[in-house]
Amino acid sequence: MAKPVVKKEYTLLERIYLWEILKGMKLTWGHFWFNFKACWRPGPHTIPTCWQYPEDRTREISPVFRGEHMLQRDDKGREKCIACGMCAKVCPAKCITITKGKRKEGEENKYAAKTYPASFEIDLLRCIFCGFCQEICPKEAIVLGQNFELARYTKEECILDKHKLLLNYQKAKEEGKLRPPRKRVPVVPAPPKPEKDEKAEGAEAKKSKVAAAGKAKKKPVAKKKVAEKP
Amino acid sequence: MDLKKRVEQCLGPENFVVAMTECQGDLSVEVPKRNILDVMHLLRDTPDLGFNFLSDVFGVDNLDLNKPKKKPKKKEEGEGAEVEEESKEKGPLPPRFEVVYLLLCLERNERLQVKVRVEESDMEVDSLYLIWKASDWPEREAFDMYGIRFKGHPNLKRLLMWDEFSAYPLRKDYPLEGQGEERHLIYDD
Amino acid sequence: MNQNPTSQTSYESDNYVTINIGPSHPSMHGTLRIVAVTDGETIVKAEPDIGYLHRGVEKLGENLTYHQFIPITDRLNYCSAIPNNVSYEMAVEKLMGVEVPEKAQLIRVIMMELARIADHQVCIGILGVDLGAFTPFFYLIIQREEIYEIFEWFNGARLTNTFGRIGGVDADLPDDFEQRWEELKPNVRKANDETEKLLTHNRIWMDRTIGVSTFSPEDALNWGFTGPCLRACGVKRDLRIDEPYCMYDKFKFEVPVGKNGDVFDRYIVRMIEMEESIKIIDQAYKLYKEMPADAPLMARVPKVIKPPAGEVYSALESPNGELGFFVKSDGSAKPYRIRIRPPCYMMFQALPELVEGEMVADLIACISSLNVIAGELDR
Amino acid sequence: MDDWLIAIIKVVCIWVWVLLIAVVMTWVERRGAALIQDRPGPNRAGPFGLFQPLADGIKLFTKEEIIPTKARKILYILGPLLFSVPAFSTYAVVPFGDKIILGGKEIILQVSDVNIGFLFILALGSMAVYGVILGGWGSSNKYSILGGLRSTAQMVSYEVPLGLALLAIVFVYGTFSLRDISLAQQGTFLGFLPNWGIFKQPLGFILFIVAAYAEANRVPFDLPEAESEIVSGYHTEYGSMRLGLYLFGEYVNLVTLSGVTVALYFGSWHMPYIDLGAYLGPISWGIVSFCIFFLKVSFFLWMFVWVRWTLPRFRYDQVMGLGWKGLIPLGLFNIFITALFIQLTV
Repeated sequence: MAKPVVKKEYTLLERIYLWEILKGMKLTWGHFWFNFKACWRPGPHTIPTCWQYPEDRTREISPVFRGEHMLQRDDKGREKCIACGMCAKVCPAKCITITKGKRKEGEENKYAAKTYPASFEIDLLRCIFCGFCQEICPKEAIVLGQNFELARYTKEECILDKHKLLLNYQKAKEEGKLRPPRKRVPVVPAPPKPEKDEKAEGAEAKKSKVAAAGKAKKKPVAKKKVAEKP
Repeated sequence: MDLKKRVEQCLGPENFVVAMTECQGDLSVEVPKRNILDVMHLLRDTPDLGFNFLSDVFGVDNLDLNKPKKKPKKKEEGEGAEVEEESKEKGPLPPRFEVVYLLLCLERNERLQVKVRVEESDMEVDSLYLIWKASDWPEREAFDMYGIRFKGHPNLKRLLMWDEFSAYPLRKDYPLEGQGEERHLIYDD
Repeated sequence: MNQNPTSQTSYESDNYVTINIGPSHPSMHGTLRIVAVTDGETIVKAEPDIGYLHRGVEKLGENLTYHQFIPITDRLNYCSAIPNNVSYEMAVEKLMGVEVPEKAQLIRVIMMELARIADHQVCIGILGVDLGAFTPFFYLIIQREEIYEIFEWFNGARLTNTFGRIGGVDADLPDDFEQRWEELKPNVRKANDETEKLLTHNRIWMDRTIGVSTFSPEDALNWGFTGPCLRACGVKRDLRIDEPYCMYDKFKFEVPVGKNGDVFDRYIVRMIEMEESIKIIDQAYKLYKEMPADAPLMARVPKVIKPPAGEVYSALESPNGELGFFVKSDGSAKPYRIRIRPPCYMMFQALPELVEGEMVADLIACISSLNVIAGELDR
Repeated sequence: MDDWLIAIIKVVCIWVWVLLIAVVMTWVERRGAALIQDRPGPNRAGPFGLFQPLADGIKLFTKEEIIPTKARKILYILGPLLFSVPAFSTYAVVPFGDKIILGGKEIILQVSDVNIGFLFILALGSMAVYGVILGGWGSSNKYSILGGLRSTAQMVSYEVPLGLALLAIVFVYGTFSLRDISLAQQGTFLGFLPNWGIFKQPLGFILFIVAAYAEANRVPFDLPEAESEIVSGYHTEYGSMRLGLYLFGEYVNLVTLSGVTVALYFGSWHMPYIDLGAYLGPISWGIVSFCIFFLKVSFFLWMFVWVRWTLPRFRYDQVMGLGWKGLIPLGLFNIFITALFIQLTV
């Protein structure tokens, strides 16, 4: 296969190496001098482009950052999670395992709904932090926090059980790094339905999967069937 | 003149067209396996078609596409039943494997899918390496993943898996977790 | 990947040395392996050997629902994850016949062009590092961090950003996007200028890249080249112009075309494309601001996505070339077959023709100019 | 204090001094590179990372000595020795100051004022090539062999322009001894120019600098250890202190070549226009000349770092092409011009 031969034509300045080399060195000297002056200033974050991470944690993390999970409580201190298992079903990495528990009489102030998760485990080694669980949760119970320091010594520590998740929420609440409530994503309005056929009228799915809360009454029938599947 | 008519006009006379389906704007032509090379030459050389760019070649395994669903749900009880009768009279199931070629005409920016059905018994298809060199690796990958052999391919070896790998992973009957094949490296010292 | 792939050929004569530029090599992008038979410094035969990062993405696709496959597409071309997500989502939307609202398309365009700039920055930075020029890499990578911050403030992840949903986008642009973008734009241009000053007219760089692994347009088309490497060979082909998607026909931008398809032209084409991407983002953001604040971002999509039975191929212009998704569905909630058409897969198969007869140093330069990414290559 | 004692003290002092510069040079290189690339560089070990070379040294000492099974044991061990011993000993002829009178005895700030001066340096320079080729071949790894071959060809073919540039210096100064050349660079010539070698031999200076970069395997000539191509060339298989010897040898080479450049071309211890020797007493002039010489050497050491982080790397055949087709003709032309010039003016 005849390779097209390329004729290299250089200007005189390019042919002698020195001119371009000196221009390049002028540029690197500019950087060097700027940083040389910068690194005499006191304090860790002197060179603007480089954060000395462990000492200087002043970098602002975005409120919607997808970090370590947490189980939220409502304002009356009751656990929001109703163990519906939606997050376990939607998780691509299948790293959430929940066992359901019925709320007894005396525990009204502990759990928000009739059912609550007896055990709620997230395997951080499998989790890919895609945020689907927090997006699909009807009660906005599970939420990804801003903590990204997830290194642990043993595998067992990487399994977040319910206690740790609630602890994370506690810590985030104190540090005030709570995730803002989920903004409702505007959806294309429902097309005007000239004729009333049975399927469209029943499944008036007003919103997409994001806001499951506002579903019409008929919908829970289908949902219960979905939840049963492991 | 819309693409469907032009393709029919070009491939129709030598009855190369087995089936022509249209899905969401993508035209797909099914072609008998034995004259895939002539079809490709025709599609590339006829002036008003001019598909001179092979975008991709890959295999598809239609193992249980034609069989009815195994667990008909309560609500669709009625439909499940009809599907069973319907597939009975259709006679033997169509061939299991499929090789799909994606062609592209650079000037008119039109895309065409050419499909070839391959039975499990005779997994041999002519290789397009002589027409487009772009089919070198995709065909090797189709062989690696499905076991479809390509006659005339210069270097038909496994592409992604290691050479001693015995099974064909992308087939539908190959479990997702794999069958536990290990690779034994042989050090020659 | 057998043990000695060149044993049966005639390269056994004693003055040839078989060098195994193996999967873990300082200048291999990800896990690529090249078995090069060299006569001294010149390469007699170079056989690429891939599959070290094969995770069976397509098999995984057949066992996950449509919605669950989105995070998997992040992991294909991990230098710029957003075009992968959008390409997959467009394929499923085409299959379901869903029309994405305009505002979501604009957000997709903005984010894709930002990802394009980030990808080109990595490619050019690494090309510089492979040819010994270590410094431009840092100037470019610092700007890439700023782009990743925009992604982080958009939906929370920097690299694997699981961008958008089937039918639209899951979040609006961060409210301080304008201020971040106005800060970022001059810095990106400054970093590009500095790289140009350090490299483009430097005779050492020109000697190393001009005329190295040249490729003629006919061969490039024959081998299935797309993207910057095809444009470097002189073929004006850009899916954003030829098959406009996501309102690309509303933006004015040029497509840079090279002359003789060598490493230098690929480098120059990528540098100009970064400049064009900045223009596109400006125009897209202007259109975005004219939209009402509560304009819809998501199309009307059922909760569990079950597209009608059928098969569809949709491609878009990813930073490396034409990235296409072929999605075949049998009506159930799980895709029946997903085939990913990665751009660098086609280019890497042409490596023997690109590099034979050249030197080992040119092999390294050629590979980093093709921007072969193992995640996208092996799927 | 008789002579041999002074000689021993001088040898020990200069050896420790060169090692100290080489150690600090590793820090300067890492810190300089960092500041050029908009990052702070090593700042964890000690203030501004000053103990980083100490940390590297300890690391190199305490690492386990691994000899690969297939390596040819004798060559593998001999390689780093043959590379670092010439590197350490070439500084013997390079001056580091004028002279100092201590307790009535005049001591020349130079280990040994050999009158064949830089012929000695050229000879030892080519000795270092053996270290590289043995190291590359000894560790019997394809990349190392490639690296060893490349560096041999490069070093040999760049000895020639180095020699030609130095030959032109001999024409101008008439002597090989570095001390005499340094003394001759006093005063001014053509009225305003200081009497330095660079103004007498501008083309020779450029030739010398380029060839020096090639000798020291520094970018843009760092083919033998091009990490991206052949995984750091000849010292791929080396581990702890052997690798240390190679790296140290490299940095000591830098110091030596900078010393020679300053001694021949930059008026080693003379200030451009003012002759400080007349004003200062013997002891203080010794120290001042030492400091001036050191400042000039450090400028050239910084030049090595500065150039390294600006330029890309040559390809192998381009290095050879530049050496044989570029520098050697220029060297001959330079000698011709110098000879013509001397013939006309004398």
